Amino acid sequence: MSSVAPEPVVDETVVDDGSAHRESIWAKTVYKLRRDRLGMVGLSVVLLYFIVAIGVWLGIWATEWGDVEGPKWAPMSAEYWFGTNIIGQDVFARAIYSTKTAFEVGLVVAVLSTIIGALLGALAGFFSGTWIDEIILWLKGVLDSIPFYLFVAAVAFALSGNPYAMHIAMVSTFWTTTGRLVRGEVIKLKNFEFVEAARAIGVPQVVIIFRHILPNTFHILLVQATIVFVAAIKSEVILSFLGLGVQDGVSWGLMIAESTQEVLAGFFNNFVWASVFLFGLVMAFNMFSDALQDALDPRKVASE
Amino acid sequence: MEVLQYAIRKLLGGIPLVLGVTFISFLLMVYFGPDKTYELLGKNPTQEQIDEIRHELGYDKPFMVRYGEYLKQMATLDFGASDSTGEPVSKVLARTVPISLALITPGFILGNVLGILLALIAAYHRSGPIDKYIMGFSVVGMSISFLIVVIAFQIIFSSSYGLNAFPVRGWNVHSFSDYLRYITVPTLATIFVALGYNTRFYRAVLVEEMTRDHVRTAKAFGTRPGKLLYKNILKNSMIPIITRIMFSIPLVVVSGSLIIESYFGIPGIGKVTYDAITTGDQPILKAVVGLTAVLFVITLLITDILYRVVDPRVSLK
Amino acid sequence: MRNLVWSLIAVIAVGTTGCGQEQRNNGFDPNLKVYRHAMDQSPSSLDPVQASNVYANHVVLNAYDTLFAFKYLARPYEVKPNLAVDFPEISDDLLEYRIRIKEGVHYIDDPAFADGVGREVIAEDFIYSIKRHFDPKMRGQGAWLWQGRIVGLDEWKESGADYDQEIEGLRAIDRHTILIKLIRPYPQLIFTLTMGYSALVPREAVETYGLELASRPVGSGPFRVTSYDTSKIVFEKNVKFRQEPVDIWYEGYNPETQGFTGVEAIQGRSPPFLDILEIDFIAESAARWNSFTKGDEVQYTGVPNEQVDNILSSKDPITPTQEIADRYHMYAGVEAGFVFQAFNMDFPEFGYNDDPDRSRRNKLLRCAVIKGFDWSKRNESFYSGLGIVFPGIIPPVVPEFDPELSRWSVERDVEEAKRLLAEGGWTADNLPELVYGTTSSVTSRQFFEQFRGWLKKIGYPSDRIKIKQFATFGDISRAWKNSTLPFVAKGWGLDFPDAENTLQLFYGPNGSPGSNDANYRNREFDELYRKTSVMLPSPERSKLYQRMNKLVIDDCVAVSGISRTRIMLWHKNVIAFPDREIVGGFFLKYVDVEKQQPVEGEGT
Amino acid sequence: MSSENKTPLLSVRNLVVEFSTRYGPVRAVDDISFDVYPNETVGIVGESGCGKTVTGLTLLQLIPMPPGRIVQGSINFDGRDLTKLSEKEMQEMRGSDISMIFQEPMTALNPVFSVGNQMIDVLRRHKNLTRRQARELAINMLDTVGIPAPRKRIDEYPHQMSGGMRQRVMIAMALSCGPKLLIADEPTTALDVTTQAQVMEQIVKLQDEFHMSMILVTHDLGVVAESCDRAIVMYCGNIIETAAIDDLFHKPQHPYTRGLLDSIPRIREERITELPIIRGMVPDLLHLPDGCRFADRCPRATDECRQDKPVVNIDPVTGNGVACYHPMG
Repeated sequence: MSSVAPEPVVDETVVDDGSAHRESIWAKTVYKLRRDRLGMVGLSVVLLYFIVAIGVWLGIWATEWGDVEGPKWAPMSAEYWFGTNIIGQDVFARAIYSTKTAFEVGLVVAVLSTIIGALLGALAGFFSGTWIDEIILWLKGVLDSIPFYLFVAAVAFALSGNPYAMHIAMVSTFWTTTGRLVRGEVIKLKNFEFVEAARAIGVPQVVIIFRHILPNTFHILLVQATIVFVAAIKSEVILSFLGLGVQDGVSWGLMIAESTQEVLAGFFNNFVWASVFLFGLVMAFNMFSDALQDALDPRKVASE
Repeated sequence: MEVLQYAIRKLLGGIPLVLGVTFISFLLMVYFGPDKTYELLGKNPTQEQIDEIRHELGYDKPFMVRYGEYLKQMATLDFGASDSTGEPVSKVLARTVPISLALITPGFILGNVLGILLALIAAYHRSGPIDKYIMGFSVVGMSISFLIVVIAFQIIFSSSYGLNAFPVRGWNVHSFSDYLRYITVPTLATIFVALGYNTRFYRAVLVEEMTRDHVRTAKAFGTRPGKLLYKNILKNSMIPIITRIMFSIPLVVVSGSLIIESYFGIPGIGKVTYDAITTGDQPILKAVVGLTAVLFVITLLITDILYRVVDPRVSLK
Repeated sequence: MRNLVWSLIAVIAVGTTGCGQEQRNNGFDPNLKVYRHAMDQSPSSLDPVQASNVYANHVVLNAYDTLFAFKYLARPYEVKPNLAVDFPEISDDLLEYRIRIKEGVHYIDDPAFADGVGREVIAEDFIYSIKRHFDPKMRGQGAWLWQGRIVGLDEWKESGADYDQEIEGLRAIDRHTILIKLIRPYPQLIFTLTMGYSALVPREAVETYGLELASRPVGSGPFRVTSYDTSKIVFEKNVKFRQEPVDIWYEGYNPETQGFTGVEAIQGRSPPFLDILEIDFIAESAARWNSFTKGDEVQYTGVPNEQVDNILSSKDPITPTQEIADRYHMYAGVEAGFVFQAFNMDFPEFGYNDDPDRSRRNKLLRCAVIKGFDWSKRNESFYSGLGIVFPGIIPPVVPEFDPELSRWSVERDVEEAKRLLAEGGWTADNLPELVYGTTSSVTSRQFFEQFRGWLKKIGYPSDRIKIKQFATFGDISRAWKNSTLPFVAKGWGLDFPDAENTLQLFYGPNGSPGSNDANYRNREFDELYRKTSVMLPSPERSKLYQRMNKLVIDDCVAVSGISRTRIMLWHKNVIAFPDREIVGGFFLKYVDVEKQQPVEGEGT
Repeated sequence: MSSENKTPLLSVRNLVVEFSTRYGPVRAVDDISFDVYPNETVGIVGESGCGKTVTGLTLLQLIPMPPGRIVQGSINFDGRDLTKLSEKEMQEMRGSDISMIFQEPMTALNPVFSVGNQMIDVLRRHKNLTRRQARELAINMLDTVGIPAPRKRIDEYPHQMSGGMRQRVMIAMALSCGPKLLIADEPTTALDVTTQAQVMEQIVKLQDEFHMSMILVTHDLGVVAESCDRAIVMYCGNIIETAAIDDLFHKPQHPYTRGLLDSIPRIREERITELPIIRGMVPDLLHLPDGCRFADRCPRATDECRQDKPVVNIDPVTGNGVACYHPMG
């Protein structure tokens, strides 16, 4: 009886597999991001840190972080910008060098846990309700129910002396959140027409998952990776304090761990500078991550 | 009856989880964990003495036998005595768990309650300056490492360089005022850090709920904003809130207080467990990890039942 | 909602008033004499058979009795009878010891005894307590002290450790007389009988509590334990403790150096003087320092390194600042122990090699590392420059220490080190990878980084020096005992003031898993060790000790070493002369506090 | 229709609603004016995004502020200017004088409270009733809107009801305080076709019974044809045509209205030819043309259309009007 006027406007929230359309979402995201002032400040600071890290990695600066020829606990001066620590190492060089460590930890953990989370999440979601899903959910449940620091400590001890024990432990616990989000998204996506269409014309399941479904969860992965990055460098601090952190080299966490004995003697250089560097990066990353979430959240696009 | 049946089903369903947790923990913490042998040795040991101690500690038994023993201990809840102090594990737990609970409960509750309050305020003033201040504070709180806060707070509140108003460390509690003195600084630190995350999370939950159609409906029928917040929105947000709170409980009980306990020298379960890891005190580890897993399953169950209480759409199937 | 806000306000209000209240006497009855001691670690166990470190020893010696003890105030240290009536009667061949113990000494009351009343301490308790170390079920750690020394003891263990089976060399002749027969002379025996390991434990308690004895002592010492956990232990006075008035002159009192402590006040009184003794285990030095300076918490602390510069106005002589002197008593003493590093000679890359030329080059490499090591800098960084750097492995605290020894091995000389490397044909390309094993503590890491920094200066590439972290002390011990680390960095606390205790660290037959982690094997050294091990202290023995020391130095085995100077501070109302290692736990029973607690900051 | 002698119940004048976005302000409703007379049903039609829903929400001041903002204009309701009322006064007004029902019966009701609870809240908010009285009244209302066994259903939760039932509950809630004006925003869109007709019928019936005016916001011209007295067509935030329902359907003046009508499929026609569609896209609200907003899509557009925006001229006799320089015959 009733007749409906056509709706010629393309609904933005419908996800289809047209890559042109996906591009437009990304273009939009970049556009939105560039207008988010706090987000851009965050991103610039992160990039600045990243350049510093690259410089360390290339051996351009902070190469003298391990030298021990300075005086003990020198105050800030033209020679030692941030003073020196107990064994005469330059706190400035160490704070700078730690930027590399932070990115190493953050990137390794963020990338690996995102990959694992994406794969397992996608598998669980695609095969939701089957034994594959059950097993992955079980694994996730198990890993989530072991207290984090105990788990990391246990992994560190089990892999005694392995320099990547901390990374392994973090990756094995951090993927679960990503996995859960991806699983949910995949369950939603797999009922979309483009997936059913692909299935109908006999595209293999693996191809469906990797070519058609996973790319559409990319916005989740990106946001989640930034969150994991922050979580990883923050955890590193605690783990280093507990003696489970970075093994060779130096990190802000190790500097803060060193400082716990110094601060009450009035030597604040390690504590203050490591804290400032750490806070700066985490804060910037949080700001960037927030902006990214804002830019990628279609609901927010609609409401603003 | 329905709930009871559900509870039994759910608890049985939790068995694979408990098995998984115990197995992985056993593998990591016990089988590949630190070796107690060399701490129990005298200064100039012979190979024979080493073997004797390994035998005493049961290290020479095959893996599955040891895991089997563990499961048996889980079933009977009898974990024997600590390898370090010889104190029965049950006594250790009975001594330390209440301390940990007493230590973290105030911070945990206040952290969440204040978080929800701030989130309500921020959500109410959404996009306004108050919201921006609160969220700015929350991002700052999220960006400061817990360790930094703990160190700084101890200097500020407890040391003779600062206010010198609270005990630096320890746990010498004879009265309620002692208790307050000892928990104040740890609680403040916990709240400070938790608040950032909690406020942000709860605000997101509330704001999401505020954009729902039924909220607009309620507004369209003249519901006052206050009532809207605490009746409609809060109750609708209970599922994520409950989830967050409930799931932190098992972890908070054990590891949440680890840093606090070791820095403030409070003999709670977190410190004891951590010490057990670093010294390879396996009976304690087995008990803590196993019981945490069981606690998790129970938490899952209670959480589900709570869901049912706050949301009629959830069915206990 | 409103209720909630109110309850919050209430909590805060109560909290503030709670803080405002003056907390005196740490929550104990203000009429009691309470002393709060601090240690930087918790004891591994309270069971004497497991009293393996100074922390456990401190606690065990206050809950249990030993036959002998160290004099409270005598420096250098001197042994005195404790539970024993007198020094042992020793046969001429130095093989038979007869020791009488005091009569009428009782254990504390405990449910483990019939009727719950502590029974008398008898000779048989000592026999039983030593036997426990040889019973694998007890997880004892002190067997090495008496292994191969006492007639029949090892055989007793072999035949199944049956306590009812008598041992020829370890018997109670009567209720209060002990007979020990040695296989060969053991001059250090009397020292071992001062150690917590040898404390007398009643069999009833062991059989009642089993492993739990490790957390609830039943002894006859000056105090009894009322509570114990990982953060502190609380003792109360053992009211049944034997009345023995103190003679401070017999204890070695020196008014010149010890007069400031006020220990004269205890002259003629019977210890223990405290009603409550609390020992807090505070691992973080910052927290310990905070607690100490607060005034109403712990009353004693070893000064953390990072505070030393703040509290001293001069380092030589060690003088406190006026502010510290006004508030606290201070004493600085050299530790009974030392810190050193050693190469593991079993590694062909650094130690013994089948190829004699490589062996020669290895020695040059080791010597170069020793010359590259900057002990004075290490001393300055971590020990505030107060430690005593000495060459070799005989530390200053023992009588055999030779202050005249050449300091070549502890003086950094980068050019000399480079020359040694060049002489050995070592270049940046062919230097072997050196794995430095360490625990994960901050200081251990800094030791490593400092070491690596110094070696970089002599041309040892930093990427060739690797850190290997061990999470626990047990794990690194395992690596040492299994000889899997080429380079060992450790500290050694002396069990008694006799260089034998450190020389045994390099005795060939003690190689891994024994205490010779360096796996040093030198025929001359081993022969001298065997020879001196049955000698009573004498100038001749000292000379032989010094010869052994020279052998270790000349072979460039160890980078050694430093003895730390411990600065101790205690509140002015505490009457005590603290000691950390040798007298250790024995001093606590002599501690007294002035009844009136001074208000913080006023001093006395 | 016959509006000559009466004063309008609602009179909207020059209303402009703006939303601030990161990319600049967006005018969702741009200078619209219209009247609603007592007992009259006015349809507001247009494509999604044309501002019709925002118009409905603005009347109750339910748009989120910020980012939304009433830039200018007045909303006179029953002698008071709603834009000048305080938030408190506005709250009193909502649900009692003016009610609104929403498109999504699935989500518009709170899922965690029983329908009775929600209805009682509304009743007690605006009327001085005890809980028991309110409950009785709610049951009566449920009965009135045609819910069987209301005494039982009142304790059910929304998810236990069908879509039609839920929408009836919604209507019952909306009418329970006897409003003078009902704003119905796509009340039947989310329902299946048979239910749609029933619900719509119910609304029209109740409107008579309760002597209300109604604004029906919809994109469904069929619904408008069946239940409205007058219709307002909106495009890109502007009113482009307003006319009595018969005039609109038989003699559409604006090319856009014409386009809309043409694209309705006529089921009875024998040969279904391809539906005519309106060419082009709705312009981006951020980058509106200076002239007529439909000009780019309009077959009749001239340079004049592109330069100056036409305004609605209301014929004082018919009350019809169109914003077009080249209206269709």
